[in-house]
Amino acid sequence: MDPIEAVKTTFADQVLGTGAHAGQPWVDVKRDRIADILKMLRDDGGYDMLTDLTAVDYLNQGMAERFAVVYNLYSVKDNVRTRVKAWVPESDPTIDSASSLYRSAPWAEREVWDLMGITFKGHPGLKRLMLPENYEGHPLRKDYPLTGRGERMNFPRYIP
Amino acid sequence: MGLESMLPDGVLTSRIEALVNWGRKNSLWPMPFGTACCAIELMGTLSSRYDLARFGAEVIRFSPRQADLMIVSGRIALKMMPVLLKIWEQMPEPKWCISMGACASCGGIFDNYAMIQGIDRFIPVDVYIPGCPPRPESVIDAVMEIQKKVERESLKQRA
Amino acid sequence: MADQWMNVAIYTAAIVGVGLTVLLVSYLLGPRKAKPGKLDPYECGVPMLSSTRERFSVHFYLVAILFILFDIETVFMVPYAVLYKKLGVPGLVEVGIFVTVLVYGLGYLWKRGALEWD
Amino acid sequence: MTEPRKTVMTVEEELEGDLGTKRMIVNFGPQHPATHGTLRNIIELDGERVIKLEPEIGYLHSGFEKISEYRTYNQTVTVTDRMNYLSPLCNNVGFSLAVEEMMGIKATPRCAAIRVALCELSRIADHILSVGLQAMDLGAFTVMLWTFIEREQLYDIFENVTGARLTTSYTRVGGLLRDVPPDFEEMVRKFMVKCSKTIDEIEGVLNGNRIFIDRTVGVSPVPRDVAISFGLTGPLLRACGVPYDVRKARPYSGYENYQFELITEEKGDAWSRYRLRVREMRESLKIIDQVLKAMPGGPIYVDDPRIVIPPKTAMNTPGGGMEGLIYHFKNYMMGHGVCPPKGEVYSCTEAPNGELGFYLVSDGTQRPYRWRVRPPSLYSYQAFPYMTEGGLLSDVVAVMSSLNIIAGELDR
Repeated sequence: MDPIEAVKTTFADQVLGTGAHAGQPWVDVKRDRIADILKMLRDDGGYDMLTDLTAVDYLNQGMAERFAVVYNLYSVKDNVRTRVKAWVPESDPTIDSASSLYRSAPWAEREVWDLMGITFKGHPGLKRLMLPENYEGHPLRKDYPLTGRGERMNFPRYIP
Repeated sequence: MGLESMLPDGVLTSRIEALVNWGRKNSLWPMPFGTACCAIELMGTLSSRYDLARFGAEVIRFSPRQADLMIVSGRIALKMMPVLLKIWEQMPEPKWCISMGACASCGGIFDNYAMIQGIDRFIPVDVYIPGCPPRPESVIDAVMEIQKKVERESLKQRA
Repeated sequence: MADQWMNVAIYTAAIVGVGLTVLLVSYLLGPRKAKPGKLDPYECGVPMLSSTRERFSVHFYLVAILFILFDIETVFMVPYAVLYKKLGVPGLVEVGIFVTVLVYGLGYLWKRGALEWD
Repeated sequence: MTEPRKTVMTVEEELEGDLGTKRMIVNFGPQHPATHGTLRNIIELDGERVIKLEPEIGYLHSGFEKISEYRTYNQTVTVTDRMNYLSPLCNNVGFSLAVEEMMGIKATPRCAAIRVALCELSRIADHILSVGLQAMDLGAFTVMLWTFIEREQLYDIFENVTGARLTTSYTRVGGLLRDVPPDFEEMVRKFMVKCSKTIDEIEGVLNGNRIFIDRTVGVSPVPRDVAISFGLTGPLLRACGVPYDVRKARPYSGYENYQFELITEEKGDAWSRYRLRVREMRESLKIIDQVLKAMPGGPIYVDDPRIVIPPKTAMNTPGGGMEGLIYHFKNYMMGHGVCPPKGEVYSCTEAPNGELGFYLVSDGTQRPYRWRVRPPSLYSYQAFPYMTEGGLLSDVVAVMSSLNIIAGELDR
């Protein structure tokens, strides 16, 4: 069962387009019903492993929206991979969480929230994963300076 | 403020200093503050081929209470800096610090938001080891530098 | 007889002497600097989460008592081990009774499940 | 939570009601000998039993993905070998394969064979230290010292081939830094003889060791579907019986023409992870043997103008001088050199800890637009609470070292 076609037929209104590069096809979808799409792929398509969940910041690259949350799925049984890209607008960077579908999702989503600033609705415990709790800003965004905004300097100096 | 601060200078004190420094020099108990790749190289220095035990620094203490030489081996991230400060505070007084590798000494190849650009901005460092990761020979050389430094120190300085 | 006690006295004096000199030297020649953070409890480098003065499970106490029990048993067997040649068979019988009583106790505890953790 | 066995002690336990013991919160913190790196677990204990365990990571977050967006493709190779610093060569090979897949290039047979040989050598380096640390955590310190003797032999080989003991940065997009030295095969053969002897010794010490068996057999068994749902890969997934190995599932760099067995264990507990790593080391020795036997000759660089600078002779010969100079110019000036076409790729290889995936998005320039790494340690450490809750505190240490979590790869 070709996953891209299956998503196209059942969620025709959600699909924004498809693409392929280096022999790897993917499907772009809106963010509204991403949980149902993933559930369908997992249950009917047999994609039982969410290999990787990440996000890309297409700041003024002329894409549908600014952020794309990328789901790399893999089916262990018949050894096939697919990729679903959910587009998230900059004005309201939220999307449904996949933690209820895959147990590998929570930390990946926490990392995306921490570094990219996309909140996941329905996430069991959305906290920062990599950076300290009191860190403001999301460093992996394109408009964030590489050397940070001074967080790496404000620590007390040890007076001997 | 032990007795040594009241001791007058002279032959007696220099002999005691020499004895105390000789004792401290040959029994440096390192505390490996190992975070990243340099920690693997530090383990290589401690194992049988390069054998840091020949310099008396074989006993690895993971608790700051029993250590007197802290080897910061590896890069220090934002979240790790308060831990480093707290552990350095908790070490008892005659303590020295080696900053092993480029990442600990000056941030190395990671000049970005997440890395401390050198731990000497926050804690006093006695010996820096260049290299990424430094070879075990240069780690041993650094321990010998610390031993030379311990040898020259006077007790009053540490009082 | 007296010289035996002399050896014991010299021996204990040596022990106490070495102990005291080590402490004294480190107390006199060791630098001491009172820093605010120095006396915090060491919790792998992060601030304390829960105080250590909490009530903990009674099982720890049980295991400790069992250890002391069987540790004293071995202490009692040390003098026997020194003189087992002289004591001969009667000594062996006495120690045998002593050990079987304790082994019986160990078997009872084992069956009762005191050695398991939960 | 396993139902606590009813013992006659229960009579006293009712009394415990008013003696109620509060749960103790223990911090298995970032600076701890048993965490092998900067990991932190906040454990809620009832006596010795672990009620809740909450890992906290990020203590070595070095912003890999941000600095790689400011480097060209061949410069990021130096960043990759600081991620999994137990087996840096696997990272280098994984990254350059991803970029080659994006550009649609296939490495030359000799380059592919050298990459396979070095990948298997560094897999042995990673597995042998992981087994050594697992044994050290459970008390067998000598095993760790033995493994370091082996690793020093491997360091000699890596240093001879790549110039550095640990941070090798050996592969380039479309080729390698340089060819292997002539005595490479003889060094590797000498190492293989000694390594199999050491593996026998390690197995001799640990396989029948009562303490090691008691501490690892039946500890944290993970069923198959839970492991797949957690996204576990590599030794942890194969220890649960799922035959998924990227070298077989998606052969890359010539793995399809080497015969090696895909090893799986059954129960997925700490013991089968240890067994799996030891048996996988023997398989790697077999693969290296086959690679050395069938090492093809020929160039190590792909003959592709976008990547390779022309040999010196082509440049200053009177006939080809101008064209060679244009070659050289196009490769080094800004905006030229390795510029993959616009697009994205997710390519994964079998790193010692699991499936190491690179998700690269390129916008046609010299620098990657997005450089995402799928670290196997992140997903195996996420399953750590599932494996330890309900067990004893001492099992936390046994399971932690059986996962072989590496903080550099975990926090990136």
